[in-house]
Amino acid sequence: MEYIAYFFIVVGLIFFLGTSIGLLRFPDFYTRMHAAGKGDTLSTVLILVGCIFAVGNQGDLNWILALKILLIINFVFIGSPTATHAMMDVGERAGAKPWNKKGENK
Amino acid sequence: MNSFITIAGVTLIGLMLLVLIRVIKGPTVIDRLVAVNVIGTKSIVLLLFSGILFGQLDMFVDIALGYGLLNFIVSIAASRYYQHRKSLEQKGKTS
Amino acid sequence: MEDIIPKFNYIVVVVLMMTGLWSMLAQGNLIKKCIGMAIFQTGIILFFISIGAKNDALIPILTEGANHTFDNPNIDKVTNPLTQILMLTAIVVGVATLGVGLALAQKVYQQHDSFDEDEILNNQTK
Amino acid sequence: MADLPIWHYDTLFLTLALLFGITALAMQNLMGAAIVFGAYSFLMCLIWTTMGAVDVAFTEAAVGAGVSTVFIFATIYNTGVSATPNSPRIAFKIFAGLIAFGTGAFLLSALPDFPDWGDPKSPVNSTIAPYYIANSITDAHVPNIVTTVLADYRGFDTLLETTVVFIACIAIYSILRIDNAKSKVTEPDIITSPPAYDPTDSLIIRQASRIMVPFMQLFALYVIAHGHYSPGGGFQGGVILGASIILLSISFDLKHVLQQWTEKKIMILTALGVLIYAMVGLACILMDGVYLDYAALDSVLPGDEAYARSHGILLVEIGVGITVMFSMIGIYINLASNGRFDRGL
Repeated sequence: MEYIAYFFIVVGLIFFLGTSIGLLRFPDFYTRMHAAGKGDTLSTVLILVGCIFAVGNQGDLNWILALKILLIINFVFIGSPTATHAMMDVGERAGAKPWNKKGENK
Repeated sequence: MNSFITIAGVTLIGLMLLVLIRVIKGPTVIDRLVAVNVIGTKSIVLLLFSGILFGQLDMFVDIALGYGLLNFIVSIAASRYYQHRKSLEQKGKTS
Repeated sequence: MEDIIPKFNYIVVVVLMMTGLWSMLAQGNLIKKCIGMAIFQTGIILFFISIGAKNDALIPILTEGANHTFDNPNIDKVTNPLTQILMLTAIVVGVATLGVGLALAQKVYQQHDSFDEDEILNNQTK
Repeated sequence: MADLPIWHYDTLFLTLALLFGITALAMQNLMGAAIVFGAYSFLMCLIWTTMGAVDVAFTEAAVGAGVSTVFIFATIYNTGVSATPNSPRIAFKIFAGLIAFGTGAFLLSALPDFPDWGDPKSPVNSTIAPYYIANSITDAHVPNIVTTVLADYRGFDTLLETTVVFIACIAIYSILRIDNAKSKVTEPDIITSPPAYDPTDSLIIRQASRIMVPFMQLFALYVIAHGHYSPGGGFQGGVILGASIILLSISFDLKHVLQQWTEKKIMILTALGVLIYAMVGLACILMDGVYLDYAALDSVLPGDEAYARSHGILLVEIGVGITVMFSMIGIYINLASNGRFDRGL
């Protein structure tokens, strides 16, 4: 049971590493949004699944806690993409220019 | 288990520092908004981690649930703001 | 250094409070002043919470197990609840007063078409 | 916190929070400053958690994520200033910096007299607090000591704090509220005033908030009712309820919300919460007790005296929740519609 928790948390951390590097290195707003929207949601969900297994003791899950964490996962899964969608909408309306290969980001 | 969670938490904070750089640097407001949204989502995870470290996760999970519910209000409010204002980098007054 | 590390919290408190105070004094913009006020307030809350914290203590919700029983808690292992309730109400009152500050700022903007203190002063002397 | 002394883990968060606070103040763009202030609030919530103050962390989470940043957005929206002009007041800024630095140095000069961080024998931890910790269960059957102290041992304190929130709400009404018919102030410079259902509005945001709002309200009721056994209570639940209505009015339209919650209803309900709180106290006097001593309600409420205290705390928390919820809604509507109650963010 513990090893399942380790596995999920480590995979989640790897995805979050990707997210933060993407957020830092990508050249324009839309690509950053791509990194943040996908990697962030996925890594959060993975780490939360890891937490479900981390709190069970000796091969037995704590069911109420597991249910609550599943609820959190559900809400993150609804809320985070909605927020990303809203921000993308804003970027498009406000006229953030996409990056092109000549490096003209303005 | 506890030492693993501690290491994972410290790693998470370290990665959040990278996001913080984007918050400080970000050329437009929306870049900052994206980064702050990421930090908010990761706060849920850190809350659960500190619950595991305290050994009383059943008390901490409610706070994380509240965060999960409320976290996207700020993004939506900002999006509505720009939907009505339609400009990213306003200099000076708009009136 | 040995003296500073056990008292690091007080240093952070003072730095936060003084950042807020400087912002309230020096920033010309009224919304910045409101944010400065909120930061000053978090400094004070941090002071109260950190003097109530105890080493290796559990949260102030009693449970069976850990290192105390339900009816007879180990007092040194439970965080001080008193400072926490003072600050719990202070946060909600703080957001209400932040609202009052922002409302005043809006009213000032309606009258003077500006948030900046200098411009408001110029408008008045005209 | 395992076998670590407190400060090993917290110094990281404290330093981060300091960075965020300074960044928020250094930001030129006001929207940016508000957003960074939101992130600062997230970190503060984490700091309260690592210090063991779960109820405070819950309040900060609800307030920081739900309302305070939205208030600042609403003000910026109504005033239309999104960037600060550079004001050339260098001399004055340096002077203010000197004042702040001097005050800070003065405060820090008292540093050696303070007890160490996390000392269980420090003065604040050894006067009245041990009594609260030792007697909460026998007096009121409430495991969450914070709830007991909040609503029972220090009930007067909370009554007056609730009144302060109520008064702040009234103050905002008296500052901003404009009667549309009699208004002489010219229209503010809202560039586009969207109709009730803007076709360019996103369907996704609306559907998502339609799904989320009932869960938020259910969760808030759970928080108020379950505050005796887990972190929570009237303040947190009230803020979450208020935030759910604010979410509705952001994702749909302010008009949509005002059809159900008219101004009159909001005002009456704001006062009703404080009234419930005060009336519970009066009922205690009528039952031959002291003001806000819920043990006097023994004969009306089920259970023995300790359970009467527990139920009395629940009644009081409901009053607090109602006041806080409608104060938040009233403040938001005033700020967002500039006191006109017609349209907003």
